[in-house]
Amino acid sequence: MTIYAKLGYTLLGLLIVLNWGFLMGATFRKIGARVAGRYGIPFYQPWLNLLKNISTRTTITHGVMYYIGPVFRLTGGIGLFLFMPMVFTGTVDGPWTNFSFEGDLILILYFQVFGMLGMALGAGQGGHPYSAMGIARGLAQHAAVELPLTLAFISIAIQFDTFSVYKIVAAQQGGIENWVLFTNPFAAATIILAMLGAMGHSPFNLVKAPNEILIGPATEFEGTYLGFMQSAGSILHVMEAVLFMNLVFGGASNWIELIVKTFLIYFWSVFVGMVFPRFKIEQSVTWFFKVPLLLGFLAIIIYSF
Amino acid sequence: MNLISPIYIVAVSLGIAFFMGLLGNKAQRSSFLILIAALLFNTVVSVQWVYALATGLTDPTQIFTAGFKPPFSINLLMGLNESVITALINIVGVLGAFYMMKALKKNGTGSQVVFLVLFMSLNVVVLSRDLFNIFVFLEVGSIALAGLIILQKGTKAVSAGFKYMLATGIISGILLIGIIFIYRFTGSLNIDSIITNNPMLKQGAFVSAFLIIIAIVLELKSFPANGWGLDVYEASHPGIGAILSAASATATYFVLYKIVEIAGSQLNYYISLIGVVSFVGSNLLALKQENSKRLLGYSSIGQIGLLMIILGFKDILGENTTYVAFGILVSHYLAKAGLFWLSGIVKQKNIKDWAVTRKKPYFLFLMGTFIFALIGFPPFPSFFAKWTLVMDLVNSGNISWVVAILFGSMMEAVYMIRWFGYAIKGENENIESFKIDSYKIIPVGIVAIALYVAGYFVAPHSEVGTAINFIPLYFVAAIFILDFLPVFIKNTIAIIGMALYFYFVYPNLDTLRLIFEAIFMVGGILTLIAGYAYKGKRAGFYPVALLMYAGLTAIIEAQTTLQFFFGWEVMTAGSYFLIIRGKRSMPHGLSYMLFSIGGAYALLTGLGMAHAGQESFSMEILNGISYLPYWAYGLLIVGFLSKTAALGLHIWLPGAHGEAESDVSPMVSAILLKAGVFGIVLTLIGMGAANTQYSELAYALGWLGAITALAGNLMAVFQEDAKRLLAYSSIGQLGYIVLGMAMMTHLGWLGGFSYVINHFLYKAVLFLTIGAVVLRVGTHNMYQMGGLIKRMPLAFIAVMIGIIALSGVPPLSGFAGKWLFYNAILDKGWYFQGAIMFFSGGIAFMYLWRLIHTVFLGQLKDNHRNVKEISIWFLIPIYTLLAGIMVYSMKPQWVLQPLGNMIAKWFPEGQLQWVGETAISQYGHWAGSLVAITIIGSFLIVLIILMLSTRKAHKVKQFDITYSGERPERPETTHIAYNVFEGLYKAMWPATIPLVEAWWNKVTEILHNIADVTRRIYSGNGQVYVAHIVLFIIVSYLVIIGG
Amino acid sequence: MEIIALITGFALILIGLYGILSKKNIIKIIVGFSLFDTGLHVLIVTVGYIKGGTAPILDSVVGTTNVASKIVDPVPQALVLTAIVIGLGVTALMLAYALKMYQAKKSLDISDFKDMKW
Amino acid sequence: MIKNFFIIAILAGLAAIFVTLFWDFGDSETLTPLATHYATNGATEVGAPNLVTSIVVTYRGFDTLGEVTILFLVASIVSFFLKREKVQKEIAPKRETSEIILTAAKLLVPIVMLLGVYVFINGHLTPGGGFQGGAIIATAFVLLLMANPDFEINHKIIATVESVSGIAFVLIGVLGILLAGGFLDNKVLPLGTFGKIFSAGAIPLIYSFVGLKVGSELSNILSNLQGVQKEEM
Repeated sequence: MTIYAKLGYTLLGLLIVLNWGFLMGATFRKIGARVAGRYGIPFYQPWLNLLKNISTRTTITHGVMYYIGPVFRLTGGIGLFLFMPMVFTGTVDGPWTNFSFEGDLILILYFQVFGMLGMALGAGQGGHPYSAMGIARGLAQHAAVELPLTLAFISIAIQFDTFSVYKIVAAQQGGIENWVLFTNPFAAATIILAMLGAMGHSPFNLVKAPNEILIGPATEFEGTYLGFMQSAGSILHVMEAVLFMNLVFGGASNWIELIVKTFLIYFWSVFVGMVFPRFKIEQSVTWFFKVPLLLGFLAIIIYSF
Repeated sequence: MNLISPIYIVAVSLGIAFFMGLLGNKAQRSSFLILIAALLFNTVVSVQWVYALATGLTDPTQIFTAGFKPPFSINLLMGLNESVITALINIVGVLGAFYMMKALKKNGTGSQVVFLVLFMSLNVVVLSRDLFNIFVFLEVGSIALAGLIILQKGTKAVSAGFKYMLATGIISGILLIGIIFIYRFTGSLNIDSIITNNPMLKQGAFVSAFLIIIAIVLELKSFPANGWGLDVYEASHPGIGAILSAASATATYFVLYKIVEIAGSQLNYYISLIGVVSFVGSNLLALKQENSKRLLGYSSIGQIGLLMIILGFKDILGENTTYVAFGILVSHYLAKAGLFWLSGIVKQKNIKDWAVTRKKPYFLFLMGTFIFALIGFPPFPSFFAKWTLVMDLVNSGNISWVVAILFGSMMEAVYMIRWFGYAIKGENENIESFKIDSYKIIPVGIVAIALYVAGYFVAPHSEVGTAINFIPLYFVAAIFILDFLPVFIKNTIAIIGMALYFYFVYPNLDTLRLIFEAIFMVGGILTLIAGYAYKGKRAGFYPVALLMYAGLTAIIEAQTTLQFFFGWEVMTAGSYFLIIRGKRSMPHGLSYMLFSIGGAYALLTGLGMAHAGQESFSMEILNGISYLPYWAYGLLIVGFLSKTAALGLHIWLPGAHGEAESDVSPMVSAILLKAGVFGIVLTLIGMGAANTQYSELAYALGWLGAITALAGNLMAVFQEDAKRLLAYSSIGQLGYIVLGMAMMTHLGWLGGFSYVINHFLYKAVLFLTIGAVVLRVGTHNMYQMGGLIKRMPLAFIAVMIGIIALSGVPPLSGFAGKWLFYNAILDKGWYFQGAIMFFSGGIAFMYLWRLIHTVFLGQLKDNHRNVKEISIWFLIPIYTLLAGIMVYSMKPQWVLQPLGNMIAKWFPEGQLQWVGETAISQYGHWAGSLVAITIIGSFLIVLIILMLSTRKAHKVKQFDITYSGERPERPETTHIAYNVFEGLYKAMWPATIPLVEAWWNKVTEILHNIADVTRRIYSGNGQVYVAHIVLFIIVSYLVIIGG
Repeated sequence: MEIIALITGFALILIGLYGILSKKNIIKIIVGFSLFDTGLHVLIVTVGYIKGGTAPILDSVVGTTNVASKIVDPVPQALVLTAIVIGLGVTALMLAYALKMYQAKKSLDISDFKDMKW
Repeated sequence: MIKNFFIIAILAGLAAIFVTLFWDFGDSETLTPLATHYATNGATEVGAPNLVTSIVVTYRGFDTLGEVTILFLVASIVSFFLKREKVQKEIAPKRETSEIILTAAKLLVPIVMLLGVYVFINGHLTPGGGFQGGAIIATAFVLLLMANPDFEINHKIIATVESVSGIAFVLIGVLGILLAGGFLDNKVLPLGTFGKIFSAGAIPLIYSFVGLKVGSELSNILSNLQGVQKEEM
């Protein structure tokens, strides 16, 4: 298809993802509230927030990096979307494969960091002490999560002899039994566990602790900055889910399937979050070094012979 | 031509000596002049013989006394060896007399007579061919020495002298028994006739020969029966120490050389045995020695031991024997004389107090010359001698001997370098400086120069030494002479010189070498540019920096293994001097040097094995080593790993790189480490690249690399010192490279090489920037910085790009390495190593974030409110390198395609396909440029939107942050920067225990304890020393003749 | 004949050594040393002995014809002369040292002169 | 005790080494070829009846030179080693030397000296020689010193004798190179008639110088040691 059509489809896809991200976010805050016995927000709250934030008059700046922060973050989200094949339609340059021809799983893995980096830079420039804490914890946890995830990814790559997400999805088509979930249970299990850390909900949300009490980056960045970051956040959430969907749950052959699957994947992490209290960093790090790591090793061992 | 017969040395010396007796004690001055004249005469005589014999004007000549042919009368032989040895002795005689002018004048003609007679006797000892005559003149010599010892006032000298007389008395008694019985059994006293017509038939004859030889060996103060010798070295006048170890030992050694034949070749092996015991033993015991003169004594005994080893192996060394022996002998002779004389000028007993030397900088140069000559560094003769020795020993399969010798040299290096370290860096505030008498310093200077000259002339005579390219060294020498000029000029000269050299060299290099040469030279020039930031003279910096680069380029250009090793050692020396310039870097300089030397010895042995199989010295022999290949390649790899600071050999690096000067850190980190990589690459190519049968080695290497990467990065996370952080990060990065190379696949190497280039680029950027920042803020500790982005934005941008590139986040160049590595490990099947290395990648983010957040973001400290942007002279190289990173990131194929073509030469399988700008591997695809465009595009779009929507944003003050109702006042409390990864530490502290360091510390401790316990045999009691001597005889009798 | 001389020589050497090793007094050590020397000289002379030989002087007794069969070996006798003189010199110097050492520490006990060790 | 045992052990070890020499010693009926050569050709080559002398002075004259040098060395070392800084004022009261010694000394010293001279002048004919003669002369000085402890030997004279004779010895040696076969060759002077005083070339000359030298050196050493001893009292 022509590059223009490609661009059109991609932008459309981005729009869908953004809105689905908002909706999903709202839904889960609602669920959270109900579990806690509160009424909770209306489902359209995120859109209101965005509008309000973008239209605030007074904005401040702490300096150049203060801009770069949100920008990095949003770019991180968009980029992740761009390099991710969203919906499997049987051809590589199908309508919803975005720019995945430019890179493979590894590109996506490393590009995830782009967003974090932005967050780190921006928050740092904000000059608020707690943000530094949050980021330090975040990085530590990220490193711990990466290890089992990497093992799982490698195992999947060995399984299908490719790093191309598209090919991995393609290989899982034709029936639920082809999903990695069943063909490579160890890798799947590893991902399903490690994913909790990647999603960053409780018990692995100490990262967000500093701005739980209402200070830290979330308040340093208000107005448009916050708006950008919220959009970025929701995109990132969806994309994380999409990534795991593509790798483990057979990808999606249409948007409905994508929405359902991402919802479930996301639900899993929220559900766990509802049940378990928050970990300290050393706890979560050690936790990832136990079961998930072990599973990850198994996942590779079965393929390395 | 008719030459002055050496007999006149005796006649004139004695005549003058007797005449001086006539003068009486009044006329010291005139008599001293006569003494010098006499010594000069002797020198002239022997030197003219050297000339005549070397140029073949005459043949070796016999001098008959009393007009009868031997064996009926005593005869002297003047051959080439004799002439050279006597020349050496007489020269040191003149210089020594000059040096001791004051002492000799003070003690009157008597002492001068003794001095003259001593040197006369040494000459005779060398020349004479009659056993009993040698005995007589040995006695003359030892009595003369016993007389000279007491030129030094004080009880020490007296008791030392008495012990000396006692010991030598016993020894000469034994010698006499041997002589008289050999006369009984062979009917002759003439060495030649004994050798020719008496093949040691009778047991008794053999025993008496044994007694003679063992006595001479004891005269050489063989360990452990040498306490008396040590006392003399310690107690006597430094001038006498010089004579003892330079002249007297030389003569006695030559006696051994002459007479060892009378026992046939049966004793050779045992002489080597005694020698190696002496060499290792005394160098080991010297570890605990703190008295400088006694230390030199230990070292002299060690060197003589080494010479005895050589003597014992003369059948194996063949025609190289003379070369090797003289190489070691001359270096030791000049260096020891120099050091003893220095010790007389510096007048410090304890080696720690030698820090005072620094108050006269050129003394450091002298001392350094002597010490490096002793350890056997180029360009000194000992280097070539040691090289030849090891080559031949390995070639003849005497590996264990090589090990012993190198261990001994290692020990010697330890205490010598430590001593030198004290001199360069030790505390010298409360030591008053020393005054220099010209008559004392001139001889020192002469021997120092002589060392270089000797090295220059010895080099071509080693088997392949002719090929050595001295041009860079000339340049270094020139810069050294111009050292008085200001930085600006010297820097310019240096840069121009290197640029020209690179321009002339690069056309005749293949791609592989070109890559490294470019890193060395271009990188060198860029880092030198930063040098413009320094004011004043910056004395001594340029010679050593260029010395390092000279070594580096020599490694690249090496055609022969000798050239390679030559360059390697030159580079080591240069980098050592560079590193030790740092303020607190004395211990680190030492450990760097020791690991380097250890590594160098591993290399030496490895190269020797390579040579052994193939009887060639061309670098080609690395491909397909046939003799003990596993050991050879293993040793080579270990040697190179010591330079890349692989885990276990890394403990020198953090300190060395962390404490070095701001523009030195990038030199030694971004550039120097690549030398090790180059070596590893050569070795791996040698191992037969693709179809290697040494896969186990490669496998082990791979794991080592992976673990190194993890450990390095993990340690970096917990650093508070910015430069140490970068240093540890270097360890990790080199780990990646090693892993990549060890994979021995196309992709692995591609990844490895892309890392080589990348690491050079961004580590240079980071070290330069952080170094410059440190220069501005005056601290290494990151938690004392913060918010510097407001003051030095350019530095900030540099660091930001640097860390993005290092962390491997797309779109910057670092990602290329990561992507290649993922494909490579999948291709190779090293999944776990891969996982470990990607985990360390994740850890890397943490310290990188600290680097940017703690230093540049957060709260600006009050005392940094008006620091300036980093110096322009740093910014220029930094931004040049950044441009490089950017190009690499935008157009990876420009770098990766040529690399791929080069690597295909060794690994044709599994190359990358390039479809347009997309690299396609067996597993994945990556379109570097497109990715870059996409990301940067969307980045700009978003940025613009944001900028537009926040046009009216107003700037807020530093503390204008929401802080739970408070307004923080002090940046220190508002900048969370210290020990931020506490959580991770709680989780992973076991991995951060410095086991390796503990292990090495333990090793050193054990060695020192052994030394301390063993050296208590030197109880200081003369009787005990006599007992040692007798025991020594008995033990060697049991060993040799076997009870 | 020479057996006894030999044994005496060796014995003297060993006795001298014993003195050097066991006595603390420097003068006694020097005495031991001269014993050691004397032993050596005895050995040297013994080596030169020929059964039934006479002194190597060509006087009326020996005459000048086939001397070789009549005299003992003159070489060792020449050597012993040198050896004796050397021994004398060494002993003299040792005694001088002893004097100095006594002046320095007012003691002749060799174990008092251990100020340098290790 | 243990120390003694240890020493004995060491000596035993050394003895064991000597034993091997001892067993192979045997006993010899014939001279070594070297000695035979001296015995048969000594008379004609050197012309000294005393073969020992001809070996000492000519065949192995070079050793003798060294030997003389050693004495010379020791003398000069002792002289600057025991250099008397300043003689203490208070001199301990000394016992009178006995009449016997005094008279004996007066009587004997000249005779002893004469004997010494005789011994070294006839060194090439009869047993004895320079060293022996010199030693005898030195004993005369010992006698003097015993008789009169305050007796001061005139160092100037001794030093002169010593040096001059030494230089002469060397010069004769050098003449040997110039006029005859080599260094210290005795044929610088005619061999003369066998068995006479003025025969055997330079040997009597050399031996006289050696005698003077040794005598003066020994007495020099003696006086130095004795001088120090005086301080000690």
